[in-house]
Amino acid sequence: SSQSSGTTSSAAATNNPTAVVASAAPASGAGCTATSQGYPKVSIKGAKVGFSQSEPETAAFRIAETQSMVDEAAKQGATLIKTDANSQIAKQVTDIEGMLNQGVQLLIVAPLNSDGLQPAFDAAKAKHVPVITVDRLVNSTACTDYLTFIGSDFVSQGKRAADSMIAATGGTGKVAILLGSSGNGVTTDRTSGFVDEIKTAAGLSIVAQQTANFARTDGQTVMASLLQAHPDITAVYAENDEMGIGAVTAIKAAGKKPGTDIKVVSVDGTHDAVQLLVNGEYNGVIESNPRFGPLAFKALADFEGDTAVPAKIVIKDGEYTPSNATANLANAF
Amino acid sequence: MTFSTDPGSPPVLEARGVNKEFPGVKALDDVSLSLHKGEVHALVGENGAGKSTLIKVLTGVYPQDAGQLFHHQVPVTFRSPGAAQAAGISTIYQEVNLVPTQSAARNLYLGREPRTRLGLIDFTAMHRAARELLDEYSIRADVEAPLASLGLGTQQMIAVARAVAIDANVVIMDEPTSSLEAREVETLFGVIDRLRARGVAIIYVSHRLDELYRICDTVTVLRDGKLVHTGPLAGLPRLQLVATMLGRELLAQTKRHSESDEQSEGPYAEPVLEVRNITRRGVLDNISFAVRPGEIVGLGGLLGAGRTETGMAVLGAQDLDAGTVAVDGRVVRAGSPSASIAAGVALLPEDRKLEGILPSLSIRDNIVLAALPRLSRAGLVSDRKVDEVVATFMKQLHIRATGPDQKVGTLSGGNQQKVMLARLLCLNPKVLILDEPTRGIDVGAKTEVRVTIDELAAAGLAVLLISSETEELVDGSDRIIVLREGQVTDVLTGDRLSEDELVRAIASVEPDTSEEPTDD
Amino acid sequence: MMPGGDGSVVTQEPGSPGAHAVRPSGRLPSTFTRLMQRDGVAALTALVLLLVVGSLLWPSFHSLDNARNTLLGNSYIGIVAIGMTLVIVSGGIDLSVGSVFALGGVIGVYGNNHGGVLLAVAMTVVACGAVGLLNGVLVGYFGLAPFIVTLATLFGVRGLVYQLTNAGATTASVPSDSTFAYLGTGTWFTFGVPVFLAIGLYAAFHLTLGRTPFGLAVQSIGGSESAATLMGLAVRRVKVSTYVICGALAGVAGMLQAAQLVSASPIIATGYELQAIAAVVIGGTLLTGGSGSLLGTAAGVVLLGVINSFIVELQLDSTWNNVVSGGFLIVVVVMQRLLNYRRST
Amino acid sequence: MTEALAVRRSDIDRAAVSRWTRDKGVYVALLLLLVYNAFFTPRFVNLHNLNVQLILDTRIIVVALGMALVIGTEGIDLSVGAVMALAGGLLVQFSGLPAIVAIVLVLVVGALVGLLNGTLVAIVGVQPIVATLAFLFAGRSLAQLLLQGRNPSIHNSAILAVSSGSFLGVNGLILAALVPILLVAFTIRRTNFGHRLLAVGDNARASFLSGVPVKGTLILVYVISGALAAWAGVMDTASITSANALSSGLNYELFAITAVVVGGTPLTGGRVRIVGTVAAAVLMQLLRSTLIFHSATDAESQMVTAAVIVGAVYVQRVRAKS
Ligand SMILES: Nc1ncnc2c1ncn2[C@@H]1O[C@H](COP(=O)(O)OP(=O)(O)OP(=O)(O)O)[C@@H](O)[C@H]1O
Ligand SMILES: Nc1ncnc2c1ncn2[C@@H]1O[C@H](COP(=O)(O)OP(=O)(O)OP(=O)(O)O)[C@@H](O)[C@H]1O
Ligand SMILES: [Mg+2]
Ligand SMILES: [Mg+2]
Repeated sequence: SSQSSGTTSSAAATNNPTAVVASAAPASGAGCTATSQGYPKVSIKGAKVGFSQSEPETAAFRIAETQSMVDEAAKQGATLIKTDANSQIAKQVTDIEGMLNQGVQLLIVAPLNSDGLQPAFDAAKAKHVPVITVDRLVNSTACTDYLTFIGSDFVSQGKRAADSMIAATGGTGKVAILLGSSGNGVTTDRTSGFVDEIKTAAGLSIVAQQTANFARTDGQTVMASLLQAHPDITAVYAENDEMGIGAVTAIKAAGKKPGTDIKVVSVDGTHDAVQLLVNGEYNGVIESNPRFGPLAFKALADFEGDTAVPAKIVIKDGEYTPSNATANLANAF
Repeated sequence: MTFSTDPGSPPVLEARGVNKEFPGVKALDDVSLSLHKGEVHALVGENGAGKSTLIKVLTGVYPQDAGQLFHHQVPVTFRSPGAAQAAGISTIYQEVNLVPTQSAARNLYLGREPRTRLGLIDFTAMHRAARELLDEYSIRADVEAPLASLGLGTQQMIAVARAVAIDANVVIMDEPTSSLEAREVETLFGVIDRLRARGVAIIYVSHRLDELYRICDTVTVLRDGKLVHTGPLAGLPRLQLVATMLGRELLAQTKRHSESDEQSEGPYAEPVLEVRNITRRGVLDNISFAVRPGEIVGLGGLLGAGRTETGMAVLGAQDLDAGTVAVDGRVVRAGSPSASIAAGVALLPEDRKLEGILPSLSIRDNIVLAALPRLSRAGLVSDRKVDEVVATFMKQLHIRATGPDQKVGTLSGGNQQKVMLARLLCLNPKVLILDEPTRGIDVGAKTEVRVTIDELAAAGLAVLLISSETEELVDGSDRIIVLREGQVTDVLTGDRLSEDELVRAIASVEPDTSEEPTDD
Repeated sequence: MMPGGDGSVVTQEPGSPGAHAVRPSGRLPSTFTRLMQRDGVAALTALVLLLVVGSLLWPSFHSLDNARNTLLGNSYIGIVAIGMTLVIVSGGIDLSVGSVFALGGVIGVYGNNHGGVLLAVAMTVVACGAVGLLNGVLVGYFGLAPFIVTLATLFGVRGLVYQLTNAGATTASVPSDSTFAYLGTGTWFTFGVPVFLAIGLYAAFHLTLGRTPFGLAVQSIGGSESAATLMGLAVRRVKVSTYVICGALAGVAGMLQAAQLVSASPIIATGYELQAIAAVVIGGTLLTGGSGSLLGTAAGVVLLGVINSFIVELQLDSTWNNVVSGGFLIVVVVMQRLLNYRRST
Repeated sequence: MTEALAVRRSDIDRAAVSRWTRDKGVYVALLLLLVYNAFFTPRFVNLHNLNVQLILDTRIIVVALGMALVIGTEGIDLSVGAVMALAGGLLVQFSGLPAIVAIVLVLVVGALVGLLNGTLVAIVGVQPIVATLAFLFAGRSLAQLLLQGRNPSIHNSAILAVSSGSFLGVNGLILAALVPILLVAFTIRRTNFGHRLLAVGDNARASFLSGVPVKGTLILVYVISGALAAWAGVMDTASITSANALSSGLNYELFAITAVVVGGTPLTGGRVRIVGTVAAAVLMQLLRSTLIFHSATDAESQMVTAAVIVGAVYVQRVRAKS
């Protein structure tokens, strides 16, 4: 299962990896409000809010995501009901319908897949409950099927990782990619973004791509074999921090210096990875900001308060570089 | 009582020049056999001679390596037992061959179930038919109960009923009587007579010579996979038949009590085994007896009388509701065979396949299993001692095998039994419990086993002998305890130690009841 | 087990000749024990108990909505468990169902988009039945152990699914107003179509297992394969059939799920094999084969689903779901063992 | 009665050949793979790479050893992967304690899980696959609850030495696997317990009647399997320098079963092949890395792996009717 997912602003890398700001840039079409949809008005304070998590809360990303929901709900005085689909899409549908049965008035959903939640959305619509989706865009219609989406595509994360890689390597070298789990959309997007962008640096070539299942052990074992198969590897792009950290142990075991002999860049922004960056054994971490809570509740408040809600809300996240890592270590999740 | 068969008529089933080998063993070597309408054909030979293998080749279980089968003079190849059955060859294999988890009725009609108009199985009709069929053969069993809950003998009779109920022109029976008692054997013989009258050809395998002479017309003798004799049975002297089977003369055999009466009554010998009031609800009811060193005590009774259960209780293989078992005056903990074995008890189980052998382990591992604690030090096994012990017993008991590494599962039944005996003997036991020790083993091996038992007793072992063969029990015991429904109903000693007395004691409690036991 | 095969003891007429096979009455289990031993009754009882407790505790628990959701959400694994029951009763096991489930979704969506719903069903049944055929032939004709054969296809078929979807890069979806989607998203009497399909399949296979010669053969082979062979049953063909049915049903379940989700996902249904096995076992079918009950399996599937509802109602971290399911599995199998009067070892 | 059986020479040869392929199949496959790599895979067959591959394989080998013993009793242990994850989680919990104490405590917990499994199997009479399935569900979740979603790093140098240390030039992980290999092989070959384990696997009822403490033997086997799995968890944690409830030991039960079966131990019990198991584990790892060297996709790897498993098991199959 994916250990990581997230959103970035459509903007390029910023120097401040911490800011979580809604850029309520009006996107496609007119805004969406409770009145325009004919939904009953609900005051957030005292409301029953449901949050459907998609994956087990063992990845730091998911914990930070859920925690930000819990914190924000407490701040707004709402009652939060959580479920976790344990990486099963069918369970997520059941979870959401179950929460609707329990009488939640507002819903926040972290979809497991881009497809498949339509039945849950329909159920919510039937009960006039607005749904906000976070971190993964679904193939349904904003405003009608769900209220809004907070996040962006993973392709740009891959792109930014490539930019970071180009900066770290000076644009020359041989790159290995540690892929996430097969069949996972995040893997596909983070790969295609990286591969496209890396073409802009003529001196960088991709010599190997292997699945390491978003897991640290696999990152280590696969990297160990890759180092044997391609002794000339000078850089690694890991599609999440866990695999990157695994690769670092393999690089060290092979007698090379991570961060110097072999450059390492990954996506996520976990504490462990940023710490390695601080230690000089890592070269870049693209943040995947999990703190959707404030944005999600603000969007709900806007909707109920008849302020137009755009179809897509962008969360600002950033990038840890060797130069800003020490200062921003506390922000890593 | 030979029926007129017609040897001149074309054979119903014929095998010509059949060869069959297993890794390391040539089980059949150029064997031919022809079977005629209305004939009961005995197939005999020592354990491992190849009888069962021939039957399996005849019925499509194994393909032959060479040779040809003919059915009604047409060359045939049966690809599976199903194909042979479809051609009218019905077989009772040596292993009880029914599905233990299914009911008797389902076993009887498996593969030819009565159907309702919708094409579903008509269980009502099936149960009715099954009850009628079992009544016909005087088999008392609940047709809807899982087969495993019935006694071995009943299961065997159900297998017979199934085989016979199939409209067959050939019926093959591989040791059908080994787990039957006298009354059931009679029922079976009645069935065979009826089949013969209908012109069905029968192959009959048994190690019990009496039976052969009673019902068979022809005999074929196999030895080491080769055909050594075939011809009419009537007129062939018993001793000569045995000699043909074994390729040598039979050991002389003695009647035990006729000569050992006095010494076994020795006043000084303290009982080594004392069983006091053992009770297991619904199975054993307050059973007490004692066995002295050198004494062989027989346990007689009908199927399900509780003989096996008594043996198991003495071994400590099950918990008791009351009573104790003491060896050498010391009470042994119930429910732990290892404690009993350490105290000197050893048991030869009744069901060799399920409770005895370790089929995929070697002869060596099988023999030393129980004696491991004494062949090892600090939990480490001594290979030298093991090899010594194994070599000794393989020689002493004439175990026929390619070597101590042969898997026991590939041995013939008789040799498996000897391996079991070796396992017990290398324990150096004080008390030996033998549950049907000669079931399914050939005449040669049988006498050997009986002689061995006598020798062991003479060496001072206390032996508890359980057997369904009255002759074996009477000839081999100093005293016979008769059980019925878990109770001791009689003890035969001295003059009363005869087959007649034993049969009478087993069949009924009150001397006047003719043949119907008052059960419930 | 099926009607008539429940091990009840019929009273025998006393005194007829040969009356030695009478079982000592002291060993007879009580009526209660015997009832609970009847396959599936224990699971059904536990299910009813949980439902009653849940309904008493939470008003939303016994709502129609909850029933709708639980049944729909578990109808897919339910269909998988049908095939698993057949395979287990025949003495085998099929670990590949999760991967075949994913394959069914991918093939079904492809079939629908290249010719419509009928082609989708046909292709799914054929392709997933073919995986079952491969399993069955390796087990039945080559004598390989079912566990290891289906473990290999668990890996292999998942690889095939990745290959077909270009490791998830090519995702296929179907229009949500198509007939195909209706199979997954449509409702009859407010209940989802897959629920009725699952119930129909359960009824059909309940009859197949209990009332047809094929079903009896499946049970007998599980009870004793060698005896079944010697009795002339077409053992290998029956075994192959059970794996083919199991594969086809897993594929159909995957196809229905894809219909509900209006798209196919290559990563779906990992671990379904263990869930299905757990449901079958909780339903009272022994893994040693020989007998089993589809009613029990159905109860087992719903039971695991209801446990999930409990966790939701209790507001426990979903991580507890697995802990509770695992604990529950132990409780159920221990109960089954304790109720089983026949001695072990 | 003791005269030699009539056996022709060619019969022995044919039987011997089929037995040989059955017994030596894994080694032949391993050799074939090495020969293939020697010719077609640059940089593969050299001491350095083989050493790396061996190190990567040690965790599975340790788990597979315990699994082999369990399978020898006609059982199966699905809980090993979950035990590995739990071991990692616990090791972090015990990080305040001296390394040795922490490791021993972790092994004890692994053994306790084995005790639970063994008790369910031996005393209650639950089928092994179901008894251990329960902990497969529950164990990883317990580890998740324990770690609360963190993947804490291990800094204790004594624990890390299990992986990064070396003795006489041999890598720590290799030693960490070698010791259990030798112990288990010795147990099977020379001890009472080893003989009894096989006897129980072949026919438990017969063993019971022959005085074998069947229940104790079974329980001990699961305890050993649990402890070995916990040890593999320690090795994994030391190797990746952190605990991870979600991915540590994931699917290791399946990998271990594969290694045991491909190594020639039948699932029907009564036979255990330790060297074969180790060889098979190495074979599967070399296969995986060969595929990596040839840049195979995940899809291709999985399909090739499936084919190799079936092929290996087919070569070693015992004839269905014997
Ligand atoms: N499946 C097998 N694999 C290997 N060897 C076998 C197999 N079946 C039988 N044998 C061997 O073939 C020979 C003949 O065995 P078979 O079972 O036919 O003997 P039998 O005459 O029926 O003996 P018994 O009277 O003990 O039943 C024996 O040496 C036996 O060990
Ligand atoms: N017809 C039967 N139906 C059910 N149970 C039976 C039947 N016959 C025996 N049993 C049970 O099987 C066990 C067998 O009894 P036991 O074996 O001690 O009798 P036995 O005298 O040794 O007869 P056998 O010759 O069958 O060994 C007993 O527990 C008995 O309750
Ligand atoms: Mg025979
Ligand atoms: Mg008996």
